[in-house]
Amino acid sequence: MSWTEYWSTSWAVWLGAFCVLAIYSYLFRDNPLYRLMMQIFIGINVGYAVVVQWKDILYPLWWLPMTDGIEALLGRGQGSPYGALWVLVGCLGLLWYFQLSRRYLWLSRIVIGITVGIGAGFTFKSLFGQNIPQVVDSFRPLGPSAIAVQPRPLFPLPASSVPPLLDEPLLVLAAGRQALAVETLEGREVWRCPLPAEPSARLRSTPEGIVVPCGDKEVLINRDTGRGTVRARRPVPPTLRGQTGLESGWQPDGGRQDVLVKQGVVSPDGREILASYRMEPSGLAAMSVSDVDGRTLWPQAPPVAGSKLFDGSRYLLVAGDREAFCVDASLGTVVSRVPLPASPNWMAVARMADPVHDQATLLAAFPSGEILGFAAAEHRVSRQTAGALLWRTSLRKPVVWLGSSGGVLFAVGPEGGSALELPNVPKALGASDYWDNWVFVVTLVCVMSYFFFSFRSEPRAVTGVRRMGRWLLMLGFGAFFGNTVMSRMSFLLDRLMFLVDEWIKPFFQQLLG
Amino acid sequence: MAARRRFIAILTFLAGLYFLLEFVLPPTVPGRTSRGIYLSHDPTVVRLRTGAGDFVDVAVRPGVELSMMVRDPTGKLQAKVQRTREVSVGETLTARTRTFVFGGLRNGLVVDAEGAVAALRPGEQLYLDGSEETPADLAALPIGSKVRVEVRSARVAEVQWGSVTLLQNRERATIQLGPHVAVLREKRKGTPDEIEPYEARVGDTLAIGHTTFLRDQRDTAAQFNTVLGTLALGMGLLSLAMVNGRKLKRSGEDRWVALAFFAAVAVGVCAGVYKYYDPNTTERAFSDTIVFRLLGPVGSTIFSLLAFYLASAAYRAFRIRSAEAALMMATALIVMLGQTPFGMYLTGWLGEQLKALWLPNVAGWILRVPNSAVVRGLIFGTMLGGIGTALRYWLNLEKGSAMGGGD
Amino acid sequence: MDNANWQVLLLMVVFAGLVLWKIGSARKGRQLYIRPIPGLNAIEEAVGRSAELGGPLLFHGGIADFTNVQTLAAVGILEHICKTAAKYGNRILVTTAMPVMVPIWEDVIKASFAAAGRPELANWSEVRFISPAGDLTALGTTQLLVDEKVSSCFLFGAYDYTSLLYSEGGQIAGCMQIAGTSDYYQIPFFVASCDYVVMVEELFACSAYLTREPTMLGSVVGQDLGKLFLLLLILAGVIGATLFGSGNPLNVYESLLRF
Amino acid sequence: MWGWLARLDRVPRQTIYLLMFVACGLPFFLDVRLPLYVWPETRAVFEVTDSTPPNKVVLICSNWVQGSQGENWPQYEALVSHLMLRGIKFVVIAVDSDPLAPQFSERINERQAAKYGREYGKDWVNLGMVRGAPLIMASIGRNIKSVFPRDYRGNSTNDASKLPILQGVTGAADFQILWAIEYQPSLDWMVWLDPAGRVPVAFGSAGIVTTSWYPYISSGQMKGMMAGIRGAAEYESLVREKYGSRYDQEGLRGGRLLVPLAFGHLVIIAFILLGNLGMVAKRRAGKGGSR
Repeated sequence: MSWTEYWSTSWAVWLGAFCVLAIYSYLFRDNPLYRLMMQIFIGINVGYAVVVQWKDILYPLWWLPMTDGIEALLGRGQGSPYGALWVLVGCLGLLWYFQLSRRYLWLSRIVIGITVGIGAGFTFKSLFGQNIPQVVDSFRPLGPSAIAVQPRPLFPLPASSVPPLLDEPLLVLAAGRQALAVETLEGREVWRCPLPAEPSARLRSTPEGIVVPCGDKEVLINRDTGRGTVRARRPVPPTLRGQTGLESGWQPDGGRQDVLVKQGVVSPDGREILASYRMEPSGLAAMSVSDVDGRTLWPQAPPVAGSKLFDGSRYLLVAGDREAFCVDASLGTVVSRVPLPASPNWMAVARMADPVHDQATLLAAFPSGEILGFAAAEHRVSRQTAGALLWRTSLRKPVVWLGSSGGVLFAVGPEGGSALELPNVPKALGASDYWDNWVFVVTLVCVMSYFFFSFRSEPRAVTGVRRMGRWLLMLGFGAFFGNTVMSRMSFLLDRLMFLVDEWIKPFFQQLLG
Repeated sequence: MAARRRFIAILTFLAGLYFLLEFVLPPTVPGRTSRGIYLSHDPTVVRLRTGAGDFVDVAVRPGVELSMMVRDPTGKLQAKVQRTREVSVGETLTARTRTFVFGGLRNGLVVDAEGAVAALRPGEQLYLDGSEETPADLAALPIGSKVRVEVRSARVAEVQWGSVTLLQNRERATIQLGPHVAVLREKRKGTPDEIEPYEARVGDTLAIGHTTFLRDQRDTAAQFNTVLGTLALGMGLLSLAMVNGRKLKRSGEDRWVALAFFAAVAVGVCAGVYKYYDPNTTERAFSDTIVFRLLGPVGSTIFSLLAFYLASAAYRAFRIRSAEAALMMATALIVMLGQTPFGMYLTGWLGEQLKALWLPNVAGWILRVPNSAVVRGLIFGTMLGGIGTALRYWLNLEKGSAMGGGD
Repeated sequence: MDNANWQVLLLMVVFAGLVLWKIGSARKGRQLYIRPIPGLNAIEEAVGRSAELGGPLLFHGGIADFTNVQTLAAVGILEHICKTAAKYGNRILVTTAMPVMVPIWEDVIKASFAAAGRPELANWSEVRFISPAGDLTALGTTQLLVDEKVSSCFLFGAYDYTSLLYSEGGQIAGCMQIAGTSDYYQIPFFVASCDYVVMVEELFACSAYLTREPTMLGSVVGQDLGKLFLLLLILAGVIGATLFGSGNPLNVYESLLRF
Repeated sequence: MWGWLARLDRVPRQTIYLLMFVACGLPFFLDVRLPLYVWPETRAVFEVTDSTPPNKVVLICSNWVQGSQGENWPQYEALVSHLMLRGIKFVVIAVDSDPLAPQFSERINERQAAKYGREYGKDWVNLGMVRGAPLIMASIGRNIKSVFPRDYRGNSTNDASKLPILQGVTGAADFQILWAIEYQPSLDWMVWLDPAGRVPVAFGSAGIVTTSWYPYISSGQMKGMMAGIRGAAEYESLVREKYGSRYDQEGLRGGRLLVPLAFGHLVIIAFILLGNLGMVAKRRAGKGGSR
């Protein structure tokens, strides 16, 4: 490379290196070159910033709306005439400059007052919004709790002798000679519809409406108005949507509980398919229904035993008399296995409303009305192992069906039911966690106590706590300092790297050939 | 004097009041809000007058979108979707009345993919989805493409607001919609969502009421604050000009420095102006050179001075003069050593059983547990201090001499 | 959080109510106590030292504008410094990177010197806008310390990473420095390079301590009560979480505040 | 002896600066590499990234520009060199950042691609920048192609011939991990990108802000992070440990910067200790003198 070529490409590097060294020269001693460079940088920055502030802030946010508004006021253009009000803001802005006048100084205080007021008003929202979650997170348990976590009852639900239909925001139940829809926020009734006979099988949803099977007839109910029409019972096609929302599984032959059809299962090649699952003596078999040849879905049958199949969105639940399994519906792997006191009436998988704590909980309801909650899979946030018992509760009434949405559990039986708020999955804490919590809480209390200013006389203990607080503050400041060093130094290294790699090395290469 | 002071105090109070109310008040006027279970609704119908003088009635349903041309923050005109309640008579709008999949032409009529006739009313035009400006040419339109029907630059002639029927205490009640009447869908947790009436499903719990205007004006309030603050820019410039102008009058080194300053301002202004030129022009290249080769490196270099300052400050300050200082120093040393390979050289021999005592792990624990508790304690203190200070200034309780306190 | 719910509203009413109640009782003449804040007694010393050496004082009110409360707190401190300076006849320089703060600081200086009976000092004090860039302003300010032979330097308000550029620059220039901020990440750097540091919340108690003005005293006492309330709330929450388990609906404190 | 040591009490600051300059500058001319302890946060994210199956992609949100390149550049390059080496497919986006951010990331992508012979559109794609967090994050999790109809080079994201990498990629289920690399990444990623929590989140951030990430790592919301230059160096050493000489570390910044970083730390630590020694010595000397 000739020197001319070298200079034509590297003049900017030399300029940059010169600036860097000029600033570093100040570290050695204050010098005129540094002063001059500093004024130049400040000058360039000011000039640049003025243009940018006009172009990026004042022009689009003030000038354009104002001129558009005036145009609209005069009947031209298509902006909003209210934009002309920005003229007043301009006038208000001019008041700043009365600071230069002795006589009309007070006029500038108008705009200062407004600015101060906005600043103060703004503070409330930002302070509370940022800090309340911090307060809640400080409620740390200092030891294992004596009382187990439980779902909280929200409101009662009417009875349903058959599994109802959860179609947010409605829950449709059927018992005796009527079907009833309640909304899911507070459980208030929306409509009711008479039935020709007792409902005989699970309610289902079709594109035309809600279908309630009643013996050899069925009633088609308009979802929005609650008006029903009686018609002869039709066979259920395998592609039928069982439930909207989380559940999509369907027992095709009504009563049989060892066969389940599920829509939207992800096949190994990534497509969504309709799959049929069947308990066989050899184990659980899964078939793809939509494929013509009815391929088996899984490479091998999972080692599970049981007599009932339930749908658990991504999972498939297999229940036996003493044990239940949670199987990944797409892969056929056993995710968890839980012990049961008896054969369950119904099982489901619930998810929480809070996205951060959205962990799958396996629910099982028993004829006695008892409901158990297990960790369906390993929980990342709460560190619960797969299959751990999380909580238990009892309705003291038989339960025929469970469903959930948004962190609320709906449990329904022939003698009525209940909506329960599901608890967040409790954290599995070890001894070291409790020790950390002790340190945390003590530190927090001490530091907060240090900043009491107005208590004239205080007990010795408080003085001790305060002194402790000051010590802990120093510990914190030390940690800040130590943690900052790396960050700060990396900028120095970045600059040194520039000097070495882009300036010195290429220059010497050029010099020495 | 007292009257002026009171006037300024009232303005201060009002300026803060907006932000406080915006936070505290719910989005609709309490007491004038109806709450109930959604059953059905009667849609809003907007009557538009097109440029050609035709009238088109648009019922607001799914797929219908009303938009208005407004300036975006960069100053360009852009279509902004409007809520139905924001529409007012006399405005100029673009209305998308429906979208469908083009199925072809039959007997000169447009049909959709299902074969139903999707006739165009006067003033309506067909646009290909994705294209912005020109109406689609029906003859050249490929079958199966998604199209939208729009009325452009139409003036709102009349609005029939429609109504919503709710179930309140087991009785049906019809709530009239209107301008500035918001429909909110309640959720189990958190602030209700504002929705268009057609988005409600039977069973949803709705709250319908007049808006408090506050939330709608949030962007304007922020804009007001920004503009007002930026208009003071001139005060800064005057201050700079005065200081450097004074230097200019003096002789010697100062004059040259001041001259260099003014020259640099001129260069900066050019760089700023050229910033908005197209790439690949000489002017833009000049601006980029100034910004990326000069201002950027200088900023990084100033930042990197901190590393040196940090070293000298640490050397001076971290002396074991007291137990407190010793604690601060020890923590800083542990964290610093934990960050570098030396931490393991010093403690690696402790073995796996005492892993918790390895310096990087100790440093991690300090950062995770006690340090985060300290930070939280400080945050809470700051919050209360902030509330007190803000209250004093907002209510003008401050008896200091500034802020209109004295003259 | 978009709009306050009733829990937040209640907390707001409690915190604001305590402050206003105490301000009210202080204005009625009740004597209130505030413990000494170490850094602040040094202000008089710093101003006196500056008067001896004959240079002006420099005040920097932080990097933020009025949407940050720390700037509001800094105003009270500048007033006090002005009044102290009026006694010794010092002039004051203020630097800022915020054009919007130029008229405000000017106003504070003018009003405070006028209130202290030395309006002429305001004329040769000045507010300097240095550059809209924070780092250049920091270097420009330290340059000013040398040029104007400033011997005492006050840094109060909100600070970011530039804090050390100000304080170490002042140290190099040989100034006596008093700093205060509630941006806790910057305090270690101030501790390392300033003579006195007003830490975190002390910044908000400063004006009260300095002026002994009943409104401010009352406000600080009210804040203390609020803090006590918050401390008790947290302790109750900790006890609740320990007894009933974290995340349990029986833990009323937690479920009350979670939204 | 004490008298001489007492001079350490007042070392001129220029001396400290000079030593710092030398300690940080010298290692650039030497080829020193230090073994290092890998923090668990870095190891966790390396393992997740390394085990990306062929049908998934790594999503990188690269929001850094010149301002924080000191730390984010090494991090980004360490990550990208690993992905290119392994042939893991990745998608680079920028959300609410400086408009120049895609330019910075693309420069590095191209350099590393040339090294390992990877191809744009097949092995990686740069989708440019969008604004509108946090809602846009949720949209990215649902369907990334609807948020980015075109890539940074102007190709349609639905065009399978130009961008085959995006063919099977729709939303959260197709991402192995989200890397957010910038000075201070937004916590919103954890909540919004994938509310079901299937996509692990990893941050590459400035060392100073890492203090605030620890609670999220212990709660499991975040898989791990790269903390400053140290994190980048650890990541590089993990790749080297696994792939040995196939990994070309030429031009990578993390391992290279770690050495001067460590020496810089050492200078600060040494001066803190010397200062204390000097103080003690001065006190002793003072006492001796007064007697």
